[in-house]
Amino acid sequence: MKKVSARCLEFVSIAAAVISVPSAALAQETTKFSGGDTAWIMTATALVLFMTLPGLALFYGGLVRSRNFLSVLMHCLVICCATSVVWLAVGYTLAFSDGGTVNQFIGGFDKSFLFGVGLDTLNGTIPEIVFFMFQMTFAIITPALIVGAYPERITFLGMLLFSVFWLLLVYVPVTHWIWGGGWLADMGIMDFAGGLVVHLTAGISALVIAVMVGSRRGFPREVNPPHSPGMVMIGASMLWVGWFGFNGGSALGANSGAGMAIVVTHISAAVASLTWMVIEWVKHGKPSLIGFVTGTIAGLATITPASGFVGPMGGIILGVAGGLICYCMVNVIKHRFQIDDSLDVFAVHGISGLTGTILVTFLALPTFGGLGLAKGITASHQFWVQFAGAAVTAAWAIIASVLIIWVVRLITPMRVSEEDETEGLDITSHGERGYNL
Amino acid sequence: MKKVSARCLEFVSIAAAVISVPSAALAQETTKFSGGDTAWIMTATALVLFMTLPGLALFYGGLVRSRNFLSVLMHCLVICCATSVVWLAVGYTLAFSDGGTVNQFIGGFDKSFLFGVGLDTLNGTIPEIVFFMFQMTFAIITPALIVGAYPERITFLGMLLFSVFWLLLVYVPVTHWIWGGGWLADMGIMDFAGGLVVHLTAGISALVIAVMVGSRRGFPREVNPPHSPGMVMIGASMLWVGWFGFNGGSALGANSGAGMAIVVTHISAAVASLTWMVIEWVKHGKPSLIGFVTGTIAGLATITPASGFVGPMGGIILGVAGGLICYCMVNVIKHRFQIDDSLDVFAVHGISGLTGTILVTFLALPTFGGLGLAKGITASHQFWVQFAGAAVTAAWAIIASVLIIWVVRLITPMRVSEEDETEGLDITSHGERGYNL
Amino acid sequence: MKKVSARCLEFVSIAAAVISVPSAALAQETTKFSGGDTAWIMTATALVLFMTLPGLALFYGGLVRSRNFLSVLMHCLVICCATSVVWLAVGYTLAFSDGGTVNQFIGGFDKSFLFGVGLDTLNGTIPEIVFFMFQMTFAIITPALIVGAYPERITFLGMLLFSVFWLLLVYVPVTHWIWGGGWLADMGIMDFAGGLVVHLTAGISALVIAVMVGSRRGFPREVNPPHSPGMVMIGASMLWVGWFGFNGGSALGANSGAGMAIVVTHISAAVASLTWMVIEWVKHGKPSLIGFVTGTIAGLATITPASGFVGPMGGIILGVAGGLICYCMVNVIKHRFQIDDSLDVFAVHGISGLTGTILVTFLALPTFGGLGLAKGITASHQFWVQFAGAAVTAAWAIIASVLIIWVVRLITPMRVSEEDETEGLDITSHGERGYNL
Amino acid sequence: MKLIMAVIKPSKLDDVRSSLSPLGVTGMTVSEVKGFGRQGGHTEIYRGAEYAINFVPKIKIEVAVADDVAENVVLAIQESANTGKIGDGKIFVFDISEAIRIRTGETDTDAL
Amino acid sequence: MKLIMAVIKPSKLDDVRSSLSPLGVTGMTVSEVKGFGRQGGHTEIYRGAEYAINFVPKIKIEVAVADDVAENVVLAIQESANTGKIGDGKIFVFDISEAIRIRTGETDTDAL
Amino acid sequence: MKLIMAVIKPSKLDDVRSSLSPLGVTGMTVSEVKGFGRQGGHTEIYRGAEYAINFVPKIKIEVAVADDVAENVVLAIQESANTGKIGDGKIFVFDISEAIRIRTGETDTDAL
Ligand SMILES: Nc1ncnc2c1ncn2[C@@H]1O[C@H](COP(=O)(O)OP(=O)(O)O)[C@@H](O)[C@H]1O
Ligand SMILES: Nc1ncnc2c1ncn2[C@@H]1O[C@H](COP(=O)(O)OP(=O)(O)O)[C@@H](O)[C@H]1O
Ligand SMILES: Nc1ncnc2c1ncn2[C@@H]1O[C@H](COP(=O)(O)OP(=O)(O)O)[C@@H](O)[C@H]1O
Repeated sequence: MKKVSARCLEFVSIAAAVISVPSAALAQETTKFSGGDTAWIMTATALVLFMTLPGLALFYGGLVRSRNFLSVLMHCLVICCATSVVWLAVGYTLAFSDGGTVNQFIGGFDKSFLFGVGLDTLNGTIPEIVFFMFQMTFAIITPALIVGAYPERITFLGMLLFSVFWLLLVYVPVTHWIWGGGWLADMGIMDFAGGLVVHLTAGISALVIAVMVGSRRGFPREVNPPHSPGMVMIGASMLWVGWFGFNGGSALGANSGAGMAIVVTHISAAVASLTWMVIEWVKHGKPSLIGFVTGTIAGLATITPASGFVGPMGGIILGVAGGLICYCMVNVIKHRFQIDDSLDVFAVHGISGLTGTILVTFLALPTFGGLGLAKGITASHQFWVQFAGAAVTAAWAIIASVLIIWVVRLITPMRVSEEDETEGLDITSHGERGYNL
Repeated sequence: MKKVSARCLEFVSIAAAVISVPSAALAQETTKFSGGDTAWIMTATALVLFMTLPGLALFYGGLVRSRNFLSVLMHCLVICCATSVVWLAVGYTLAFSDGGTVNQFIGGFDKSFLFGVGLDTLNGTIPEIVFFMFQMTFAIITPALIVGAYPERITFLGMLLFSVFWLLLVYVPVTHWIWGGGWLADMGIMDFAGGLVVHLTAGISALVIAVMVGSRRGFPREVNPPHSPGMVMIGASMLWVGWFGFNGGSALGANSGAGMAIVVTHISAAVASLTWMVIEWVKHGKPSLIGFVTGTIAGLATITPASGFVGPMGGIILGVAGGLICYCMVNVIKHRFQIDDSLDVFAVHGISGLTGTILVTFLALPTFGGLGLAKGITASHQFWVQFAGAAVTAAWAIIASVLIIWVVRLITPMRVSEEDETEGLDITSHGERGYNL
Repeated sequence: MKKVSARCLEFVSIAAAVISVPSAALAQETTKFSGGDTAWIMTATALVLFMTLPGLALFYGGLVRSRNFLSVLMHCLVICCATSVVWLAVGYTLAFSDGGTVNQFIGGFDKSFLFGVGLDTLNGTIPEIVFFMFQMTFAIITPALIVGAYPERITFLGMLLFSVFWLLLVYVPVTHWIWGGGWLADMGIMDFAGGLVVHLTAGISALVIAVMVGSRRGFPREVNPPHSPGMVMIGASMLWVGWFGFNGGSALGANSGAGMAIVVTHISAAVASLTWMVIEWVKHGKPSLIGFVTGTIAGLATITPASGFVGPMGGIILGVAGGLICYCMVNVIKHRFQIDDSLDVFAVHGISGLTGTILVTFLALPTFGGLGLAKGITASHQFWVQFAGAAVTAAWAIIASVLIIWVVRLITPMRVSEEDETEGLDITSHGERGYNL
Repeated sequence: MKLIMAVIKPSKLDDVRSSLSPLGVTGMTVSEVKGFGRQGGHTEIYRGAEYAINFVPKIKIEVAVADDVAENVVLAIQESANTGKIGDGKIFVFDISEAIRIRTGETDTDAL
Repeated sequence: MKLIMAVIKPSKLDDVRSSLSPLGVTGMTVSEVKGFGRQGGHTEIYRGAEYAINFVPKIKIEVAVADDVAENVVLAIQESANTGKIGDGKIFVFDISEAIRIRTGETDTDAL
Repeated sequence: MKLIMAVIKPSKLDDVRSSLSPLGVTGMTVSEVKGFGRQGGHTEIYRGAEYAINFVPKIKIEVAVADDVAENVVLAIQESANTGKIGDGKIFVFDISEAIRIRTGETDTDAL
C-alpha cells in the first residue's frame, strides 16, 4: 500500500515532520475506511472527468475554426473512451501495482481488469476502487491535453493510435516512477497533482507531435482567430472548478490538506489571470478574454505540482511566475521557433508544469509559508531531485513520442489531405457540420 | 424503513451474503447517521439535477432544428418544476411510504408535503430529507426523458399535462413496486438505479406518445439535421458526469459499492461509445459525433439497472450489448416502423433499460466478476423475475400512457397547427428566437 | 470561534432550542473535525464557484447583445480574480476575525493572507481554511451580481475599480455585521445564506450604479432582445444546481439542516418559475423561456436568507411571493422609473433578498412548518430586527456606492464613448468578436 | 440572360426548388436575409416588456436563366412561393450582361 | 424601376430605415455582409499574437423603387448613412426589368 | 460601371482577393450563401440514418468596377477561383446605372 499512494503518504509524512501539532485531518489513522474521504474523492473524480468532458473539449473547441470544432470534441471523446478501457486493462496495474524486480521502472500485471481488487480493498482511507477511478480521470485528461497540439489537420485514426500508445509508453511509466513507487518516488520527488506526470509529459509530447505532423496550412500568417471565445471561457471555467477536484482530490481525503490545496490552486489561477491581463493591457492596450483565460490555465497548471506543499504566498508567487513565463513562451514557440503547437500545449502546460516543479523546492519552505520539505532534506538536494526528475521525464517523453509517431505512420497517415484540411475536418472526417442555424 | 430503501438494503444483503468478508463500507452499521454518506448523497443529488438542467436539455436541444431549440429547453424546465411540486405533494409519499393494505401496489399519504418527516428521521445512514431530495431528482429526469419523443410539434400545455399525469400514473406506482416495497421488490427484482423505473417506463411511453401525436411534417425523408452537434456533445458530457451521481448515489452511501457502481458505469459508457463508433466507421466510412455520444447514452442507460451488481467485466459486456442493440433499434423504429420517436427515446433508453435488466441476471454472477445473486436464488429464477418485471412494467406504461393522452386531449389539443410547426415552436409557443447573433 | 461561524451556530442554537429531540446531524459535537462535513463544504465551494464561472457569466452574457457578450464574461472573470486576491489579503480577516474594540462594525487584520490560520485550525467541524474558501466564493459572486446593472456601456477599468472598492466598503462590513459577529449578529438577525449580505447589497448598489452611469443608448424603446436565450437557460441551470452548495453549504456541515436547506431551495425555485410562467401566460398569451428562468432566480434568491429556517411550506410560499413581487418590480423599475438596471439586478436580487429577509420572520414559525425562532424571541421582535437590518444595510449600500463611484470617476471615466457603445464593447474594449462562425 | 431574384418565406424554399427542376433550372444561390415590409414583424416579450421586432426572416433566391425560360421561372416561383398571406415576398428580374462558369470558362447560357 | 443597393455601417441601419419612410418606401431587404475596402479592418490579439482581420461587418440594403423616387431614395440613404468617416459605404443603382408581388401577382410598381 | 457578382468556393476567397489587388480593385462586398447546383451537396449521417444535404456553402463576392477593367477582373476571378472541380461557381456581370460613395457623395467611378 505504501507505494500505491505515495503521493498522499509523502504529503502526510512531510506535513507531520514539519508542523509540530498535526492537523485535525491528519491525526486520524490512515488505515481505516473513511466515508468523508470516500465522498470527497468520488466527488473529485466527477470533477476531474468534467474537466475533460466537456471542459477541455470546449476550451480547445472554441479556439479552432468552426469547421474543425466537432473534430476537436471527437478527439477528446474518443481519447476518454479508449484510455478508460486501456487503463482498466493494463494501465492502472502497470502504474500502481508492484512490479517486482523491475518495480523501479514499471508495475506488474496483478490488477489487470481489477482482478483481485475487492470491494474491501483499501488505499489509505478510501476503497481502492475509488482510488482507481480517480486516477483514471487523470489518465484520461493527460493525453487529451495533447489534442491542442495537432487540431485542424490530423487524421482521426492517427490521433487515436497515438493517444493509446502514448498512454502506455509515456503516461503509465512516468506515473509509476513518481506516484506508483518507482525510482523517482524513492528519490523523494515532489509532484503533488501532476506537474511532471500530467503537464510536462503532455506539453513535451505536444511539441514533438506538432513538429512531426507539421504546421497548419497558412501558419503562422494566415491563421484564423478562435471561432468562439465565449466557448473558450466556458471551458476554462469548467477546468477551473474541476481543478479543485484535481488538486484537492490529490490529497486523497477530505481534510485540511485538501482545503489548502484548493485555496492555493484558486489563488494561483486568479493571480496568473490578472498577470496575463496586465501584460496584454500594457502591451496591446486592451486585455482580451482569450488571454485572460489562458492565464487562468497557466496558473492552474503551475500550482499543480506544488498544491499540497505550499501556502497562500506560494500560490501568489506561482501565479505570477506562471502567467509571466507562459506569456513569453507562447510567443517564443509560435513566433520565434514557428512551431505550430496550435493551442499552445507546450507553452502553457509544459512550461507551467516545469515551473511549478522547480519552484516548489523553495516555495515549500516555511519561509514562504510552505509546509516544509521532508525531514532532513535540504533545498539544494530537493532542487536537484526535482531537476533530475523533470529532465528525465522530458527526455523520455521526447524519445517515446518520436517512436510512437514513427510506428503510427507505418499503420496510417497522420495528416489529412490539403483538400480535407481546407474543407475542415468536421465534414471530411465526421460528415457533420458544427452549426446549422 | 426496510421498504423505503429497498434498493440499498437489497444490495447490502446480496453483497453480504455472497462476499464472505464484508467490505469496509458495508461493515458500518446502517442505522447510524453518517456525515460522509450524507455528503455524498447531497452531491449526487446536485449531479442528478445537473443531468436534467442543463444536461438533458442541451442534449435534446442540440438535436432539433434551431427554430424549436428553446421549446425543448422549456419542456425540460417546466417538467422539472411541475414534477418537483407534485413529488413533494403526493409523489414521494405514494412511492415511498407504507400503503397499508394496498402496499403491494401503492404507498400511502402519510408523508405528503413531508409532514412527519423531521430533521432527525433517517433513511439508512442519511437523513430522510436527503433521500427524498435525491429521489426527487429521479422523478424529474424520468418524464423529461420523454421530451425526446415529441419535440417540434407538441403543444406546451399538452406536454405539461401529459408529464404531470405520467409522473403520477406511471412513475410513482412503478417506483413503489420496485424501490418502495411493492410486489416487485418482494419478488426480489434487481434494478439498482432505474433500468425499469426510469428507462423502460420512459422509453415505452415515448413510443406511445410518438405514435399518438404523430410524426413531424416531412418525416422521415425531409427531416433536417441536428442544429448543433456540439451542444449535443456538451449535454452528453454532463449526462455522463451526472450519471456518477445517478448510479453511484443509488448505493445511498459513500462506500466501495458506490465506487464500483461508478467504475462500471464509466466503463460501460466508454465501451458503448466505441462500439457505436466502430459500427458507423465500418458502415458509413466515418464515425460521427452524434453517433458517438448516442452510444455513450446507450451505455450509461444499459448499465443503470446493473450498476450495483456487476464488476468491470459486466460493464464491458453491457457496453458492447447496449451500443450494438441500440444502434440496430434506432434504425428499426425510425426506418422499418417509421415511428417518429424523434430523438430515439425508446430505441436508446427503453431498449437499454430492458437489455440491462435482463442481462444483469447473468452478469451479476461471480463467473462474470459480479457480486452474485441473493442467497439461494438461481439465475433462472432471477431471470424470470426480471422478465416478468419488465413485461408488467412495459404493459402498465403502455396502458397508462394511452389513457393519459386520451384524457389530455379532452382538455387541450396535443399538436400545434401545421403553420406553427413550420414556423417553429420557439416563436409560436414562446415568442422568442433561439439565436439573435 | 463563536463569532466567526455565527451563521451556523445560530442555526444550531435555534434548532436545538425549538426542536426537543435534536436531529441526528446536530447531535454530534461541533468542536470535532468531521470528514463528512469537510467533504460537503469543499463540494459546496466548487458548486458556488461554478455559479459565477460560468453560471452567472452565461446567464448575463446571453441577455446582452452579441456585440457585448464577451465583455460580460470578462467582467465576471476579472471580478472573480480581483476579489479573490483582495479577500485573501484583507477581506476575510476584516469580515471574520475579531475586530477588538470596533468588532461591532468591522474585524481586525489578524488573518490577513491567512497568517496564523494553520492546517489544524477548525471552524466548527471543518478546517478554517475550508471555511475561508467557501466564504471566498460568496465574496466572488456578490460583486459579480452587480454586473447585470451596467453592461454594454461601462469602461473595463471603471468596472474593475468599482468592484474592488465595493467588496471592501460594502460586502466586507455587512458580512462582518451579520455573519462575522458584528452588531446585527448580536441583535439576532436571521440571514441564513445571504439575503442581506449577498442579494440586498448587490441589488441596491446595482440600482445606484445604473442611475449614476446612465442608461444604454436607446433605452427603453430601442433596446435589442437577448442575443441567446438558450445561453441564459444554461446559466440559470448552473445557478440552480450551484445554489444547492450556496444554501446547503451554509449549514457548514453534511447534515439534515443542509438537506432541508436544499429541499426548500429547490421547491422555492420551482414554484417561483411556475408563478412567473403563469403570469406571462395569462398576460401575454405565451410563457417565455427568459421569463421562466428569471422566475427561477427570483425563487432562489428569495429563499436564500430563509433556507435554514423554514420547511417545505415556507419554500412554497416564498416561491410564490418571490415570483410575483419580482415580476412586478421588473416593470416598476424599467418602465415606471425608467432606470436601466439592464439585467434587473435590483428587481430580481435586491427585492428577493428583502422579501425573504422579511418573510422568514413568519415562515420560520412552527405554524408554517418552520424550525422556530430563537428561544424567547417573539415574531414581532424578530420582525423589527429583520427590518432594521435590511434598512441599515440598504442605506449603507447606497451611501457607500455613491461614494465609490465618485472616487472611481476621479481616476477613470466609467462610461465608454457613444461610438464604442454602438460598436460594442467586445471589439472596442477587448479586441475580440463573440462569434466567428 | 436574366437574373431572377426572389425574396420568399423560409418555409417555401423547398417548394420553390422543386418547382424549378422541371424547367431545367440546374442551379441557384440562396441567402438568409431580413425583410422589412407590410408584414411588419412581431412582438417578443422579455421579462414582461414587449419588444417590437420589425424584421421578418426571409430567404433570398438568385437564379440566372436564359431569356426564353425567364418568364416560366418567374411564374413557377410565384406559384410555388404563394401562400396568399401577407409577406409572401417579391420577385425582381435583372439583365445579366455576361455569365461565366469558373471551372470551364464557358460563357453565356452555357455557363448556367 | 430601380433596385438601390447600399452597403452601410451596421449601426446606421435604423437611421436609414427611418429616413426612407417619409418617401413612401414600404419595404426593403437587408443582409449581413463583410466589407473589404479602404477602411481596412482591425487587429485582434490572441495570446499575444496579432491577427489582421481584413473585413469589416457591413449591412447590405436592397430597396426596389419606382424610377421617379429613386433619386430621392439615394439621397436619403446617402445623408442618413453618412458619418463622414471612412467606411461609410457605397450605393449602387440597377435597372429592374420586371417586378412581381408573389402574394397577388401584381407587377411593376404595383408590386413594390 | 459593372457589378461583378461571383459565387465561389469559400476556400478560394483569399486567392481571389489577392488576384484583384494588382488590378486596382480597392473594395468588395462578400456574403455567405448556400449554393444549389451540379455539385449536389453531400450526405450527413445521424444515428445511422443518412440525410441528403442538398446545398453547398459558397461565398458570394460583389465588386463594382469601371467598365474598362471589368473584363480583367472577370478573368482574374475566373483564374484565381478555379480548381477545375465541379462546384467552382459562376461569375455574373451587371450594369450599374449609378454609384455613390456615402462618405463624400462622389459619384460614378470616383465612388468605387
Ligand atoms: N421595395 C422593396 N424592395 C426590396 N425588398 C422588398 C421591398 N418590399 C418588400 N420587400 C421584401 O419582401 C418581403 C415581403 O414584403 P411584404 O410587404 O411584407 O409583403 P408582401 O410581399 O405580401 O406585400 C419583405 O419582407 C422584404 O424582404
Ligand atoms: N468596388 C466595390 N465594390 C463593392 N463593394 C465595395 C466596393 N468598394 C467598397 N465596397 C464596400 O463598401 C464598404 C466601404 O468602403 P471603404 O472603401 O472601406 O470606405 P468608403 O466607402 O468610405 O470609401 C466596403 O467595406 C465594401 O463593403
Ligand atoms: N443558374 C444559376 N443561378 C444562380 N446561381 C447558380 C446557378 N447555377 C449555379 N449557381 C451557383 O454556382 C454554384 C456552383 O454551381 P455547380 O453547378 O455546382 O458547379 P459548376 O459551377 O462547377 O458548374 C452553385 O452552388 C450555385 O451557388
